[in-house]
Amino acid sequence: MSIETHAAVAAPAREGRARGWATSPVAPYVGLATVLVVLVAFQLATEPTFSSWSNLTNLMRSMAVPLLLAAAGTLVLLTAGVDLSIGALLGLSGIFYAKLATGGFSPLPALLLTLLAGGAIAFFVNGYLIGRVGMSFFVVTLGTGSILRGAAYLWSDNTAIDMSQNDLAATLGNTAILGDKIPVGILVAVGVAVLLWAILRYTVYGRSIYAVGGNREAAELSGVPSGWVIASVYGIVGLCAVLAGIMMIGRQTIADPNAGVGIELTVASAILLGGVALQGGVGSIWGAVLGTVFLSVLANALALHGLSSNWQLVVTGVILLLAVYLDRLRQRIGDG
Amino acid sequence: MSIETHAAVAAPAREGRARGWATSPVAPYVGLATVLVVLVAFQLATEPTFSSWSNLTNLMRSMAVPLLLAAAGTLVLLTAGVDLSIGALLGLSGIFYAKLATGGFSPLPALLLTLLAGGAIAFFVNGYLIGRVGMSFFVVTLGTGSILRGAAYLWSDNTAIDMSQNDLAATLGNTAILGDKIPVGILVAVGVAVLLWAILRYTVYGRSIYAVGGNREAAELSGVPSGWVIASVYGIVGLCAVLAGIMMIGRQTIADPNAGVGIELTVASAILLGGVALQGGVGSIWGAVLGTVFLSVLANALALHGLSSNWQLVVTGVILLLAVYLDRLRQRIGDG
Amino acid sequence: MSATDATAPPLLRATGITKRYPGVRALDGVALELRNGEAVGLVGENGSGKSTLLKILAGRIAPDEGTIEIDGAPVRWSSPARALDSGIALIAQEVHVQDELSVAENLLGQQLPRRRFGAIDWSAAARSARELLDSIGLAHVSPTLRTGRLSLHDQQMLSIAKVVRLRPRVALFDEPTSSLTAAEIERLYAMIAQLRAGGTAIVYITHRLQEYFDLTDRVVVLRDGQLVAESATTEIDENGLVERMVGRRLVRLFERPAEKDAERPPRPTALRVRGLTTRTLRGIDLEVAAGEIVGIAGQAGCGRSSLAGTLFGQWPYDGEIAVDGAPVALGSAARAVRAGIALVPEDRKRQGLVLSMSIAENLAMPSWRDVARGGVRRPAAETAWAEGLRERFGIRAVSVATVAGALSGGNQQKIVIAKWAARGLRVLVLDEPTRGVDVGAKAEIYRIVESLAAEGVAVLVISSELHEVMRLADRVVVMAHGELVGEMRGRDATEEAITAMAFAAGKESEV
Amino acid sequence: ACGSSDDTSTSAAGTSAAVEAGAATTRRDAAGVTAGFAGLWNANPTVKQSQDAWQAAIRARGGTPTLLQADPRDPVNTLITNMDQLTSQRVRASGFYPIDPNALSAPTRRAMDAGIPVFAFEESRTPATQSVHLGREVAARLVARALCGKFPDGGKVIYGGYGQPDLTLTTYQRNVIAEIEACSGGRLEVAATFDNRTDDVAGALAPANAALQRVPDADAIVAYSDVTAIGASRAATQLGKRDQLTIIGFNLAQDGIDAVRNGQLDYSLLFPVTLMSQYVANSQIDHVNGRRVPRFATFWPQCYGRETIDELPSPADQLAAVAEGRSLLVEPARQVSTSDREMVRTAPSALTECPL
Ligand SMILES: Nc1ncnc2c1ncn2[C@@H]1O[C@H](COP(=O)(O)OP(=O)(O)OP(=O)(O)O)[C@@H](O)[C@H]1O
Ligand SMILES: Nc1ncnc2c1ncn2[C@@H]1O[C@H](COP(=O)(O)OP(=O)(O)OP(=O)(O)O)[C@@H](O)[C@H]1O
Ligand SMILES: [Mg+2]
Ligand SMILES: [Mg+2]
Repeated sequence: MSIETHAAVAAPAREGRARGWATSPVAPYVGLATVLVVLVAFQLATEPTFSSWSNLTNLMRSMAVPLLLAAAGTLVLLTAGVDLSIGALLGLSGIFYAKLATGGFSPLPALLLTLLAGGAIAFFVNGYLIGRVGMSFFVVTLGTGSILRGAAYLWSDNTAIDMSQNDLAATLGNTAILGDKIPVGILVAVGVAVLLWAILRYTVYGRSIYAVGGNREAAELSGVPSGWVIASVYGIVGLCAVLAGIMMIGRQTIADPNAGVGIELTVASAILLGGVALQGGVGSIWGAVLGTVFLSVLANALALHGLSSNWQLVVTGVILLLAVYLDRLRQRIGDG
Repeated sequence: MSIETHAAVAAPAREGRARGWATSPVAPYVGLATVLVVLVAFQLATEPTFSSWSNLTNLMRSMAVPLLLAAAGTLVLLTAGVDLSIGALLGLSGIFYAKLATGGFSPLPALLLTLLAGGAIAFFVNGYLIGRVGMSFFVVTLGTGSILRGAAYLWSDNTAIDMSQNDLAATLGNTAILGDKIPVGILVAVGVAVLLWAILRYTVYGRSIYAVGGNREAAELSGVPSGWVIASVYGIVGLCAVLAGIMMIGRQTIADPNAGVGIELTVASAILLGGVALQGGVGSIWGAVLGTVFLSVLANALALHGLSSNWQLVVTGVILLLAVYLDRLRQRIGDG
Repeated sequence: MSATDATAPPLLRATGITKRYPGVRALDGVALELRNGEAVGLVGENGSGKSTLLKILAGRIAPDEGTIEIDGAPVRWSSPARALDSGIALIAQEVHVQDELSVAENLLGQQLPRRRFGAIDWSAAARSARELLDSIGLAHVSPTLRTGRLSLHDQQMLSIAKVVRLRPRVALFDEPTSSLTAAEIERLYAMIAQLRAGGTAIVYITHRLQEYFDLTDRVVVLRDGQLVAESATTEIDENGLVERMVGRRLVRLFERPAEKDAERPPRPTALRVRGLTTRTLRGIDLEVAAGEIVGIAGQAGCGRSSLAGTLFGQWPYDGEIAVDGAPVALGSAARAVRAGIALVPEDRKRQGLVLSMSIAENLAMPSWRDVARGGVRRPAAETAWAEGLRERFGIRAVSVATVAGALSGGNQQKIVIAKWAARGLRVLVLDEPTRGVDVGAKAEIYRIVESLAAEGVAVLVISSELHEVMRLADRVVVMAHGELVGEMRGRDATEEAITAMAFAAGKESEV
Repeated sequence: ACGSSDDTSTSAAGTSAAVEAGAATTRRDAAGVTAGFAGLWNANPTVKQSQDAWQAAIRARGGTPTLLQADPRDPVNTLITNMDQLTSQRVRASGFYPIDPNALSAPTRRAMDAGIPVFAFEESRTPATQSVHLGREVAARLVARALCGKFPDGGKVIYGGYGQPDLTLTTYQRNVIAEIEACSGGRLEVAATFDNRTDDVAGALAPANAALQRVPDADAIVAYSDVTAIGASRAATQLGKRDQLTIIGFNLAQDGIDAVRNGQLDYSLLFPVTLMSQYVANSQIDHVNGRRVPRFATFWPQCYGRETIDELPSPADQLAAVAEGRSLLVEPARQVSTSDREMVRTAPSALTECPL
């Protein structure tokens, strides 16, 4: 209730913004996009390496995992939830896959089994408890996150497993194609994002996600099985976390039980920055993608300029505030 | 609207529950309280050290900072926000205080100046941007958190400052009184909690917080200056973060620019565990206090039993899920 | 087997339905039978359990006791989705639409047209939504518009059309007309007739008693959760219905008191508005005298609510507003309150109440500082004060400590009015003040509004129910397209007169 | 998994006398050379000391250091990204300080393929140009010897470990436990362990307290880091047990030096990061200038107690020496052998034991 009115009071201009199909793909990101464009322009002007292929490849390689998770996380956020367990699931999946692979499974069956197991955990534990039993997403995913991370440590005996010989993981997480320029991982991430976007836009299931997030009661009265819809988005984000776990193995050449620690916060920031609303029902995958790209380019830019990590913290904070402030400003102007 | 209906769909029993002054002090925590009682009973039966004064003093000492922050954080959560910058503010305040103290200020003026500075930052940056400008609490506090933490590192040159000679900090963070049994810090934390509880319950300002969180538009249309109410709660949590920063110095005997990293998540978990609703307007300080006590006792119990930290993760997760599940179960039974 | 065959099991049979909430028995052993094509009116005061019964039938909440059978077979819904699968659809009392989704999606819901691979065909969706919108008189609404931008009545029409389109076997209407205008009500009637012709059984709730006589075959009266009477609609009249509802006679609710039209000495102007212009209003000039009740009439969307909101500081404006001769600047609701202006908003759930807080606190909210001492509340005094208001306004609740969200719709509305009556007001703006309020309470609200006026408060009443305007207003102003287009004495405010005035203005502005 | 103390594959280097002794070697032979280093996030004083030293050493030789620091929230990934970035910036020599050295094998390979030599802290599975590492197995032996000497009749020890999976530190923990058992013949027992997941004083307080309650008659606490040891010391003080305990830390950055000096810690082991970083920096420049550098270099930790702590120059003094281009290595202890592997050897006498 409160949040609904927040939107109504604080952002009346949002009403005026939507033209055409209700979820306009561009408007909410103007502030962010502006800052991003300025940033890229600044980089192009001051940093010749920025536009080198090797830097771009590096940028894309580092973006693949957050992009994948942000795309899937958007679905969860659209239902007014956040999955705090994806980092842990990512870590555990990596260990699971490594154990299968070192236990003699060939890569593809190992991948499928891991997807199956991870998706099942996400769907039947997170999804069921949150969607069907009605428990709070925060406590549930915090709890499962704790359990899964603990399991990853215990199972791996706190030791990373060498996976440098695993071709599938290396392909997903490390290899670049098309003249060594485009990492396979980013293609996979973008592919998943496009798929999820199409699902959100062109399927009844996708629209149900918006409906459940926008007004769960109204959705139920229209016959949407909201409990299952919610459960399913946790399943989907779980599958993506597993995939991200395998990509991470390829990137690090080890299966690290620590992989993905804290990634949920980075991912949530990216999604929210991209204009997906915390109260559910509003936003799109492209916002989340833009948010991720923005954060990655920003980090890349700060690193290219050789800022110390302390200064990076300060500058990142300032730019974040600026981007959102610009967005508010624009809304107000459109408003007055 | 979505969230209101969530509440209505997922927890219909909540509606009927409130008796007395709308925030019944006991009902929402039954699940958590039950698990806590079982836990304490188990500890008393199996672990003689648990009830020793030395353990209880230690438990209280470790609880002081989270308790203080959870009490203040409840106010923010009641307005449907979360302050992700408190950890950073805590760290920076510690450095600020240490710089003042080593720069020749006597402890009390140094404390007051730090409170002033920290409170001002929290109120005029977080509070103003969120309450008045209408920016998203997530991005704003993430941004300021990043800036403040960066500032703490830069200012301290990444080095902890020895503060073992600072009496005021030592008193707040370390000293135990009444036969060396009760730490001063916990008294301060409980004092603040009682004060905030009284404010929430017995003052017009306190009720405005509930009103703004419950339905910002309706509150505003009843003449509540909701923007300022929201700004003020960030100011209050800022003041408490500063106080926590000084307590942390006393506890660690050093002013560490790293102090409080990640504490916002622990605090948010405790508050949410205590039944304060993420959508605002519902919950009480005592829920947050119970949540904090629960998490602290659980950690203490697991450590006393000598579980490895990996097993601690797993068991904590399971018990979290259990507590919330019990609560749901009780609601359903009450529901019919 | 014919649908009307008396020996066949009824389409729907509910028996012994009981639902308890803490401190109240919302329903107590209620039985209801529905046959194909039949229309049943569910009658009762606010809080008598009508909505609760419909929610149970639609699977929205589970009963504590009782059984529901469909075609003689017992059913137990786990969710509204299951009930909908069996053909039971609810149009809920509070308007439920997806604010953030397009109009077409709200209309077509789960039945969006699809192409190959199950992909939604958005252009086909827009086309069929277009047709549907035209057929329900929403020709001015674009299917691709964000639904949150529509006015409340358009949203209500949308949620009705959505259900009608599904051709359910049972359609449960919970006060569908509360936010509709006369023309829209006509269209609703037509849709209901169409549904019935197709064999759909109807359950209908309204607080405009005339509608029962327009629509239903049979009425079922609930009082305090119990079924107290059931009769064919033809065998009962409005007075009889009221008597069964409230247990006493209540006569001439809408009769205009003669003293309203008596000559009265001129009174000082309490509210003066000059050249008020906003995004939706153009050059409004209006004066209301102390103690005067002015009705605002007009077609839906003519800007009445905009005017009310602007007078309460909700929107930026150009022009002058003065209260008791002193100009005021209304930047916010808080300033308007300080200037002595109060608003009873149109959408009580969104704008009127904090549902998670108690009745006492909602009542006290605008007066917190007065009830408290130095910013510190005095619980005992506050409770006593709130109890006083509750009695005066007849708010039915276990106590003033009950959360507002647990009240029936009508009782919620009484809180929203009552919270302002306690303040030293100069100007009271009421936007649809009796939406969803039962006859007894309506009379009560009229009495209160009149007594406030008698105390010298200037009152502006916006209402889509014309007899309400005629009953209350000393003077009526007519709005069209954001402008004041005319004015008449209250007793002359007939539907024809108002429509003619608004229509003439429309012509002019088009020139 | 460790040999005897005079194992020749292990080398030690003394820092103590070096600040005074080392000659100012201002070979400014790196003008125009950009050297890169992907480091951890520098909130940890030891890491910061190492990064400062590396930069100072490159500058001392006239080169340009490009230091990239990892994001604390996602260190491994950002390390990889930063390594790749150094490659795309085409630094003349690259390097890293990893969480898990093997995690950096892909970007290391990419750098080497691009013709950029890589200098690694800790041994990496992918052959880097040079790997420099700390002989923690020696540290474990030093700790064990100190305890066995102090408690000849046996007793109970608590180990304070790092709660995160970090191969180096888990191995150190195993070695300490094994060495203690070995040298005491089982009379000294590691009776409890606790973890400090956050690697700060606050993170050690509560678990150390619990461990001390479980083992009320503990005689010693050994921790993987000074902050953990300081936290344990604080917990012991609160329980009134400080006097009955011997507490041993690790690192000896300024906070550790202070703690040993004011008695919060009894001993701590020096992680000679300043020296090691200077060594890496010099190797990078040497390699760019076409000189041969050892493939592996191993450094010995040293133990300091209250009596000997003043012999250790402060990190600031060490850094100043590096900035002036003075070598911290104790010549002539340094020899280069050319077998299949090259390594740095120093005289065993450079090994300092804990002062009993
Ligand atoms: N969720 C709830 N919790 C507690 N009490 C409730 C709840 N819902 C309804 N009630 C109570 O049940 C009774 C019946 O409510 P209901 O909404 O069915 O009334 P109604 O007949 O629809 O009234 P109205 O005409 O005002 O809409 C009321 O006393 C109301 O306070
Ligand atoms: N000055 C304004 N600035 C921004 N938005 C406004 C303003 N005035 C009104 N609105 C919004 O526009 C909506 C539609 O206003 P409009 O005047 O068309 O209809 P209305 O006032 O609701 O009509 P009525 O109540 O007569 O049916 C209002 O509900 C309100 O949310
Ligand atoms: Mg009702
Ligand atoms: Mg209106």
